[in-house]
Amino acid sequence: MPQPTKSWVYYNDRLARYLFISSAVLVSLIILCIIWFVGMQGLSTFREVSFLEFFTSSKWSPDSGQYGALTFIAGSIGTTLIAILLGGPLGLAGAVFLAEIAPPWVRAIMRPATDLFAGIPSVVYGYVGITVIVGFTRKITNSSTGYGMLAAGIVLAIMILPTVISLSEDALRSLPGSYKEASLALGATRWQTIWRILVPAASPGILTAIILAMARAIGETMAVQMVIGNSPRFPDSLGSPTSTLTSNIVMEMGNTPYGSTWNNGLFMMAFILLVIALIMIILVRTASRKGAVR
Amino acid sequence: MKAHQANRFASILLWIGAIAILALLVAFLTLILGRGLPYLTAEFFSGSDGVRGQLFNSFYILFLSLIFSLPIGLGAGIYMAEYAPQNRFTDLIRLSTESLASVPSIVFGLFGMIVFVNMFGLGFTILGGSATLALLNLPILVRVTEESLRAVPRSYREASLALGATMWQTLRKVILPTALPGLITGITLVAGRALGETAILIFTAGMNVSRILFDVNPLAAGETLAVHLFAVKSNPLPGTNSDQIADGTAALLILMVIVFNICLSLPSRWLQYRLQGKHRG
Amino acid sequence: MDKIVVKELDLFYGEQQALNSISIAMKERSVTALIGPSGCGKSTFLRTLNRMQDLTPGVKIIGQVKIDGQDIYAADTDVVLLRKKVGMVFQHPNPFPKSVFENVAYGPRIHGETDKKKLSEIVETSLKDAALWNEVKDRLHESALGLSGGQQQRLCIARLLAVGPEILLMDEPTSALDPISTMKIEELIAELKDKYTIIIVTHNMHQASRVSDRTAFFLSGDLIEEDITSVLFTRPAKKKTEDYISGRFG
Amino acid sequence: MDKIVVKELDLFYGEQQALNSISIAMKERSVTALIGPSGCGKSTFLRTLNRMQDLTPGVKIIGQVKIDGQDIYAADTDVVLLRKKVGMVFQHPNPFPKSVFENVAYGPRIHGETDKKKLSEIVETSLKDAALWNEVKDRLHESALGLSGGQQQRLCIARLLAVGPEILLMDEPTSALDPISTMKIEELIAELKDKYTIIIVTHNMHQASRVSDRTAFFLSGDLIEEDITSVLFTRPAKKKTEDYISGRFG
Amino acid sequence: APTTTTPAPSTNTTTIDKKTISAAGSTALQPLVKLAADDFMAKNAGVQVNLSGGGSMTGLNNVASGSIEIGNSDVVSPDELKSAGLVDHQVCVAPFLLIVNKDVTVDSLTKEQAADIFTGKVTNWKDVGGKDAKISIIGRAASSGTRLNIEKIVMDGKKMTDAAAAQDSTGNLLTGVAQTPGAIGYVDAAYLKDTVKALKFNGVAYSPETVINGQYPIYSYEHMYTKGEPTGTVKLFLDYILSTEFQEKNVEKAGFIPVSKMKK
Ligand SMILES: Nc1ncnc2c1ncn2[C@@H]1O[C@H](COP(=O)(O)OP(=O)(O)OP(=O)(O)O)[C@@H](O)[C@H]1O
Ligand SMILES: Nc1ncnc2c1ncn2[C@@H]1O[C@H](COP(=O)(O)OP(=O)(O)OP(=O)(O)O)[C@@H](O)[C@H]1O
Ligand SMILES: [Mg+2]
Ligand SMILES: [Mg+2]
Ligand SMILES: O=P([O-])([O-])[O-]
Repeated sequence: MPQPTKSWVYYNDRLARYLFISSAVLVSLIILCIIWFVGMQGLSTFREVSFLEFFTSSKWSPDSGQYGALTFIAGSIGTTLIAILLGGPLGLAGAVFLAEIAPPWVRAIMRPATDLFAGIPSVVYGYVGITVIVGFTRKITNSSTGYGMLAAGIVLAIMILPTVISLSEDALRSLPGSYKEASLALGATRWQTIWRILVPAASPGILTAIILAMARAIGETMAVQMVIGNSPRFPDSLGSPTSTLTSNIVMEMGNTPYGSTWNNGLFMMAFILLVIALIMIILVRTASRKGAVR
Repeated sequence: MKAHQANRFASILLWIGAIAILALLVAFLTLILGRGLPYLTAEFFSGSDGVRGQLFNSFYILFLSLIFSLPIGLGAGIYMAEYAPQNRFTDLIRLSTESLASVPSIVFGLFGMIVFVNMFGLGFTILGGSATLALLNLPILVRVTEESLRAVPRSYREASLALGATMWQTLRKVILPTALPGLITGITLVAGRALGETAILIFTAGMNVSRILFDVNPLAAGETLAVHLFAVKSNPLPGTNSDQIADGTAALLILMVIVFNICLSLPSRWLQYRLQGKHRG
Repeated sequence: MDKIVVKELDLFYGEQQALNSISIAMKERSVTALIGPSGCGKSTFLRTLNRMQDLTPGVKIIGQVKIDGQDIYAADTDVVLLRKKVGMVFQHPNPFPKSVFENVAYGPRIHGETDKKKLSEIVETSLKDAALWNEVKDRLHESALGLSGGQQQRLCIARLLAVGPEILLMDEPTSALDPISTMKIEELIAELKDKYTIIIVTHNMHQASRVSDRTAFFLSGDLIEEDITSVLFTRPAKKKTEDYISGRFG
Repeated sequence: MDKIVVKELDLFYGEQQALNSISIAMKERSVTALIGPSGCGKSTFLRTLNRMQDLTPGVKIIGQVKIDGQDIYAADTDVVLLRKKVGMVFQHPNPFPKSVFENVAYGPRIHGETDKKKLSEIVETSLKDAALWNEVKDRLHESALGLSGGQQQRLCIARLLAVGPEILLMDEPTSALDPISTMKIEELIAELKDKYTIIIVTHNMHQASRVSDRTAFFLSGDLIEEDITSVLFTRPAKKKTEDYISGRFG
Repeated sequence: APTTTTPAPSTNTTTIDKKTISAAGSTALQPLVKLAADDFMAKNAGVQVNLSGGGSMTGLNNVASGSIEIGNSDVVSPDELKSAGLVDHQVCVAPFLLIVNKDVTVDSLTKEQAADIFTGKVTNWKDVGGKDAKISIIGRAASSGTRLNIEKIVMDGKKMTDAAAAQDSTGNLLTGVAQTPGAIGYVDAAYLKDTVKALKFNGVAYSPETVINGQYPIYSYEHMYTKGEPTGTVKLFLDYILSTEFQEKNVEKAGFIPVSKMKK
């Protein structure tokens, strides 16, 4: 057998390694860049606006110099919570169903079908929201328009389904089969096994799914903007107009001069979103680390 | 017995939940396709307000964004799965990919607008849009790559290395081919999401298309189907049948995603079948 | 008295037959060892006795398994009750990711016991019966995953005893354990046989001869021979058995 | 001549020591069997000989391993060349998801062979040497995953032979196989020992006595005793060895 | 301050220099610019006019930064952007309409009534002569040019109530008003659809004539900004929009009013 030119093989190996490392580093650089740019632009708001006002006032009226963003922060958190309360249990039920109950052929249909939810453009969700869901929320909240957190929450609940379902199902599936066997062998029913053993054992993964779904919900823009009502104030009810960080950014970004305090305030909102996303990631990591220790 | 009843009850509930989820999807699909399919005529594509330009842009921007993000995403994913030692450095990289994955797309949009549109002076172009879209793809690609590589049995790696192969040879000849079906599925997901992306592209690729049919100039205007849908919905220009265009575009988008899923899942199934050999499912 | 009677049991994984017309009977309060080379069907057989095999998709079972005179494959069998009566210990210790206490209390809980005091009693008795009490009594509320392999396996036995089974199925319960843990489990089996009917799969012929009253030798899905342990190991009736126990293969 | 000389080898997994000062030498063209209870460090030791252990994160190795007089843990060692020279067969057959031909041709290819004709020759010779040629010659281009377990294991051996190693490490190569496949592999080992230095880990003491020239007994990370196989099995020097081979534990 | 050029007669020295020019900004003005672009491209083969919405400020921001050639705006450029050297071209007048859901029985509002509704003082249709039904305001974003004009003209500079729901675009606003019982909103006249009902203002229905003769006051001038004085293709395009031919033939057809017709 011919002796390979050792250096060549080695050279390739090393080159590939460096390429991979640099790609990985590049990914880190990108996120740092994003934080830097959005952060710098956003933080310059505080040259003219007090930190305290921005975070504690709910008066957003930039043309009269009032820059309180509390409404938007609360709106984002509120809609996200509604979305999780509605979509979380349904998604988890779907995941348990897929992992433990569905006959193989049902799973073969349902799993890719739920992925389709993720492929529907957000504008379409928003459109269905305006034409169907807002009418529904107008009725049940007995408000005059129906635009508001409930409508946005429902739309988001549907949008996060694929995330919750697929990640939770993966978590359930990655459990060792021995848990299920052990429980069934003790005479537990299938439901007892699911509820007392499998779901708790998969809880770090399920938690990860929920948190990532929240990240998705809080960052969603177009669909929310179409059904939230976009009024910059605390709502009287779940069915009256308010705003979220994202919806307010798209609403006003196109109509404010770049570099103005108003515009910077919008970047600051984007920066808050970024920070929330980062916090969520840290939560995910602690959740999964806690899972690993057990 | 109580346990039995609870079991039965829970099973029924779970079935109902699953059916509800599917029913929701079916409702969405029938609503959108029902409204839009009738408008998908030749005129819809090539008429004076036709969407063939947007259709082309959708795929062109997707293609370019994958060209930008695939090498980096694959590279970083491979690094994380195969090389990364457990240390601060890789922790940092892992943290950044995960963070990147949870960045709201509007933030990408704004970032792209500052950097590509304004700082680099690209304006609202296909290039600016696809570069920003690449940022959205990147973390998903890293994650998908890492996961599919990790799913390759350790034994393949060991077997190859024990034969005196270098890591790169092992990757190229054994691990990547074995992981290919998973990679393809992952890329399908990425592509599906990118095709429907709106918020990013509004701020970076703009809202109109080149007059030239199939304009491959990356500096041409880059409105995609999803953005077009947004644009006609929000600005129903008088004198156009904007409602029909919107409904048709929504249906077309859904069709594209479905076709995309099917088209890309077939080769990956076939590959899987071939890799596993006839004698195993 | 015969506790378990199996008659002409065939089992198929899809097309492939894994058990060929097995007939065997096991006495109450006795230990039966199942031996045979890897893949001969020992685990498969064991898992038909508490219908764990039902969980494997595509399995077809023909024939009869009677426990206390009742056909467990009859249509009206309550599988959950059956599994409560016929407990199982697995090759790899598989405690739940819960505390030691919760692991043992799990069975009684799912079978409806809610009284805290009673639960504590059951947990204590079971852990004592499984010869684990002294080692864990101070860490009942720590995670069971922190125990050593041998302790985990005894915990699994305790967890089993807590639901009050009559039959114990053990699938290579010591193959993943160190010598000392193995010895402890073997001693435990010797004690438990006064109360329970035990069937144990083992790869280790010495273990079979140490712990069992009777031994059954499987080969490629057939039950070749079944006899009093000392007889089977010293004067096997079949040439194949002799080849196997003399180590000519396997 | 001593092909492999190990001197005072310590190995740590993180904090935990898995090998304690192992010293042993293996002759060229001989078969050495490593026996001992589960977890005693047999696999760990074997994997230090071709530096596969390097792949496990957090492993620390102290001591010396010399092959052909060269310290393989020296800084200038070419690990890739080392692994080419010291081949390894694993417990579970692990063919690549490629055709039979491509599996065997893999090694020569990565080492630079591109000539189609030469490759075919190497594949044929290797398959013949691994006693598999007749069974697969008509299905060279079908997926290797379609072969039976025993065939897969021989394919892995063929794949190994194709790169022209001098030493073969085998980690329980037959433990996942049926009796007939096991016999074939044992016969193969007997043939291969004319050309190669072989080290085999086995749980089956009969197998050890059938195939090996010398046997080493490990217990909890210590090399207890190493001797000519027949001597070790009939007149072991140490009490622990005797206890183990007489089946008192393990 | 940005200088306002009067429609200049095209000079023959100007020639096509760029093959592609881009305009973006106001959604109100977009229908008109689209018409002009279509005609202009038909006349000058090989020239491409890219057109985007995005809002008035998007247009101004991007023309100031040089990413596009023309910024369309409903409003006069703010001070922040003056240093960029923006030059204003007033191209037409855009009228606005008050619109309501079709179930609203009221047909006309006085300026005071409209102002009371939009400031949130009046919240029931019966207070302005309709049936007993809640009023739902669906307006535009706080930064929209259309909204600024309504606040200026109808409400004498008072602010729209916060309780109003807002949509970022005319299309979504139209959908909202059409779907919500008792809803009121406002759009550029060009976008009026028959899914909603247009109200008379002070008893006057909108028509180009009522705007020109001063009876219908809700309108504003539309601007197209360039960075520095326009040259080449950009100038040709602006000249075309301001040409008598285009102003007379197309501007009214598109729902706008030619600048030249306004009585100064
Ligand atoms: N789920 C399954 N599907 C298909 N075949 C199976 C399945 N489980 C086991 N088999 C096959 O049935 C036969 C008997 O397997 P079984 O696990 O009962 O053997 P065993 O005697 O317990 O072996 P070991 O000692 O390795 O545990 C084997 O040939 C095995 O490959
Ligand atoms: N990657 C690892 N990290 C930490 N500890 C390990 C690792 N691999 C093995 N060990 C430990 O090292 C010891 C020796 O393991 P090894 O796999 O070498 O045993 P073995 O003799 O091959 O056993 P078996 O017969 O079960 O294969 C065991 O206690 C094992 O738990
Ligand atoms: Mg078994
Ligand atoms: Mg081992
Ligand atoms: O025309 P506007 O979008 O600025 O209202």
